[in-house]
Amino acid sequence: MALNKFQIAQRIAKELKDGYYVNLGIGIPTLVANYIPEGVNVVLQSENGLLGMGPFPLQGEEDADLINAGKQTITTIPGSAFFDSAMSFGMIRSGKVDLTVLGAMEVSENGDIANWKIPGKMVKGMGGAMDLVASAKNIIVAMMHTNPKGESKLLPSCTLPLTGIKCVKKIVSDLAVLEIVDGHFKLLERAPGVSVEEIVSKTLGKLIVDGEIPEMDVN
Amino acid sequence: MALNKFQIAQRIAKELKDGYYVNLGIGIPTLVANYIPEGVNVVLQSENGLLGMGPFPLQGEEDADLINAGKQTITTIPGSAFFDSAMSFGMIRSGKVDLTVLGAMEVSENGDIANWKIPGKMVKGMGGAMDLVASAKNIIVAMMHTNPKGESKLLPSCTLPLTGIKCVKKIVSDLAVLEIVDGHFKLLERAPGVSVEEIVSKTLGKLIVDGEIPEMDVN
Amino acid sequence: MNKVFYNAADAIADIPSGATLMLGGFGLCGIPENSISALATSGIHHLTCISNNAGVDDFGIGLLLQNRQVKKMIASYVGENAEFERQLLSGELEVELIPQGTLATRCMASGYGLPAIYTPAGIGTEIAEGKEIREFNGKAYLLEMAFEADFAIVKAWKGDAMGNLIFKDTARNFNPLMAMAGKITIAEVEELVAVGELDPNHIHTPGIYVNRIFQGQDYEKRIEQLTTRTQ
Amino acid sequence: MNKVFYNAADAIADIPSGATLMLGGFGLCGIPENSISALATSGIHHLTCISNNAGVDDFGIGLLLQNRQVKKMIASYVGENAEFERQLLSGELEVELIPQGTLATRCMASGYGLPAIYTPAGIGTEIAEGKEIREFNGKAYLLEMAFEADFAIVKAWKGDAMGNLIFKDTARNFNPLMAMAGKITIAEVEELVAVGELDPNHIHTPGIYVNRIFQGQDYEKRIEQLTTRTQ
Repeated sequence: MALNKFQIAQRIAKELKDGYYVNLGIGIPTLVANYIPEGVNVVLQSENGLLGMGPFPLQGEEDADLINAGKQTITTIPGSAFFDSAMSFGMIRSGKVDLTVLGAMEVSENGDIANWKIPGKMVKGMGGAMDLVASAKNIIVAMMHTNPKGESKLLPSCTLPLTGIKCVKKIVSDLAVLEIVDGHFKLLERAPGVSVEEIVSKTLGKLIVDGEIPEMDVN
Repeated sequence: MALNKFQIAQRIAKELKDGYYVNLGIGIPTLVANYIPEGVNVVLQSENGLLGMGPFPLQGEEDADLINAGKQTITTIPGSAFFDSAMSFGMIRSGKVDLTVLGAMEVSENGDIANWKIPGKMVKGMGGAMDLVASAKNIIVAMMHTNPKGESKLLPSCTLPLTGIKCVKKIVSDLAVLEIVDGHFKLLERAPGVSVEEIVSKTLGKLIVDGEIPEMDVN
Repeated sequence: MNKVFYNAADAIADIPSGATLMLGGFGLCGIPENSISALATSGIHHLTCISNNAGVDDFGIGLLLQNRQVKKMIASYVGENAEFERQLLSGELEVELIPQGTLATRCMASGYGLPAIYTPAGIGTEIAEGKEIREFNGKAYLLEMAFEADFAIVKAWKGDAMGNLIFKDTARNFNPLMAMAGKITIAEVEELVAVGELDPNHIHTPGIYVNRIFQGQDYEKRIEQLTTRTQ
Repeated sequence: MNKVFYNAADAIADIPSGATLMLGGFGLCGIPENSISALATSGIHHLTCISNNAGVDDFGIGLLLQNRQVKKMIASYVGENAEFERQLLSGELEVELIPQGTLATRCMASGYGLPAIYTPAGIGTEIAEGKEIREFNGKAYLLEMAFEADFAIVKAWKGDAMGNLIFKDTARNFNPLMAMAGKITIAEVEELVAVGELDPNHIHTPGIYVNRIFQGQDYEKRIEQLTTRTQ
């Protein structure tokens, strides 16, 4: 069965390594924070100027001066640090952030990503997405494998305006975990109960299926 | 009679205006701080990372962590701020420092300055001088009019390696106050008792003497 | 040289119609509330506003949009604002979108006297169109120019009469960067303290970058996305 | 992920001969004393040292020069050091001089992921020779590359196990800039405090830039030019 958004977040959380500095985008990526494995200490970066983001505040303890990049009220962990937006993107551009997790509308087989603009619709802006994808050394995309019409969002090339090129390293969709290598999607894992055939049929870009494909370990 | 170094500093101090941010170089320029006119509030910038430099400390109150760009122990005034060297030169380059006072070995009639290197002698380095002269919007040079051999240091063009070009606005020497305009030195004031003829004879670059030249008002 | 102004109306009194303004803040966090209110009643118009976001319908820059005072908005993200969308679609409002890190760094570049920066953000996208691209160490970068505004308007937590500013938490965001990028910089502060009260090691924006400062009042500090946990 | 090291010898143990090191400080103010002492007894050599100054004969980088451990010195000002002068004139030591602001900004550029900067410093001088010159708004600028070092070694006043650093007074100088420019950054601190003890609004260098930290000891903090007034 296809994963729900919590399971996608849970699977992505397994990619976290001890000591990582991680930037989590808005939506499913934000949920990853709830599934950080035990014994793994990561520091969450919020691009509006914080290292060491903690959980949402208890009711009544929210502070208008303390929000994340999704404008949600948050808290900090001990050892956190605040800085301005230039330093924040400075640490992103200089590769100090180990992992970036973000959503996508389309990803191409060479790692291009489109996630900011749909022609004909009101354009809200790219926010920090273009900076993140242009700079992050390790980008994991959390996304649905297909659009509501059932059409693949993993494409030979993106049809929507691009956010960045040749930057996505890994995709965790509701159906599969895939790596991007040498201009191909490479299937690594499949959602529990989802067949390789279904994934193949729903992936329009070049897909490599090499040997036995294990099921993801999610609850 | 030619001014001594204290009188040069005293004359330069008359150029300070209320609200100025000022960077004073090593040597005579440092002395300018002792002659700031009453009612004029200036903030001294030290390029090693301080706005709001105060006087030298009382004996026993020196702090190794608090020095000026000449590596002398100093104090701060109320309302001072510390910052790193990049921001320090950032405020210099962006023209926020209103006035820079520095010494020179040679100045040319078009405002070039040489003050960092003598061929054949051990080169100690330019420190922050090149950044200062390339960026400051208003540069006053404190210098001796001639070298110990009596040769003019105000030249058609500098003979020593340059620190910066077309940057000096005004010179206060032991003999005169001069402005640099359109590729000329223009004589504004002379030291008390020093004749225009003496200044003319000791200025090798093009010198404009226009009308009566008043004596400087120094003690 | 007095930098202290009586209130927002006093501090913004000489901003003319047609001016380019930078406004600090991220979403509604750390925005110069008092100054925006004063601008909204000032009658000036044809403003170009540079700010990471455009506020919401009834707060922040949204107040200026309601009054049709904004000719052009330069931002990285402009969602959450129906009036904004209406004016954009009707052609009343121009919009220029800039990647957030580029926006931040272009402001800083101005305050650091750097005429331009090279950034990888936008390479391969429509943002790169017409811009100079250059490779360094095998990676492509866009040349982006430093950003200056006629007036930069920022909000700080504490400040003093020298113009020194300290920001609080994530309300810092674009504020210290824009403070460095104004030909004239106006800072409103929650608390104007006596000179000497701020620890010089804690100052985020040294006073040299600030031309005017005033003590703001009645801060609403609206929360855009109140999100809490239950235990 | 433990960043805390036992002492200087422990923190610098893997620095090999031939490495490029950045060393914080201005004159003798804010220099990483403990690390320099450990380097002086480490036996490594052929170092390239990037630091604003080269210490004095018997303190700071002067200690490494005495031992002939330095192959090349990159600095803005190298006076006050007789042994330095001797090695330079005898050809034992290479020296590259860089304008102070350029040096500082090239370090920062590295930590900000900016591959290069444009600065006016050095235009029309020998520093500009062989470098690209470009005009912006009628003013000429030099293209200068971001600076990175194998190891950046800095000294802070306070720090914590996350690597967060706070500097004191003018001992800040190049330290936070070099901290951002090391492939590996080592910070020695006068006081290593418990995580959570530093106010997150006061931190100058966020821990993400720091790989190793240790509590230094026996700080001498030598004064180069003791200057006092009498009343």
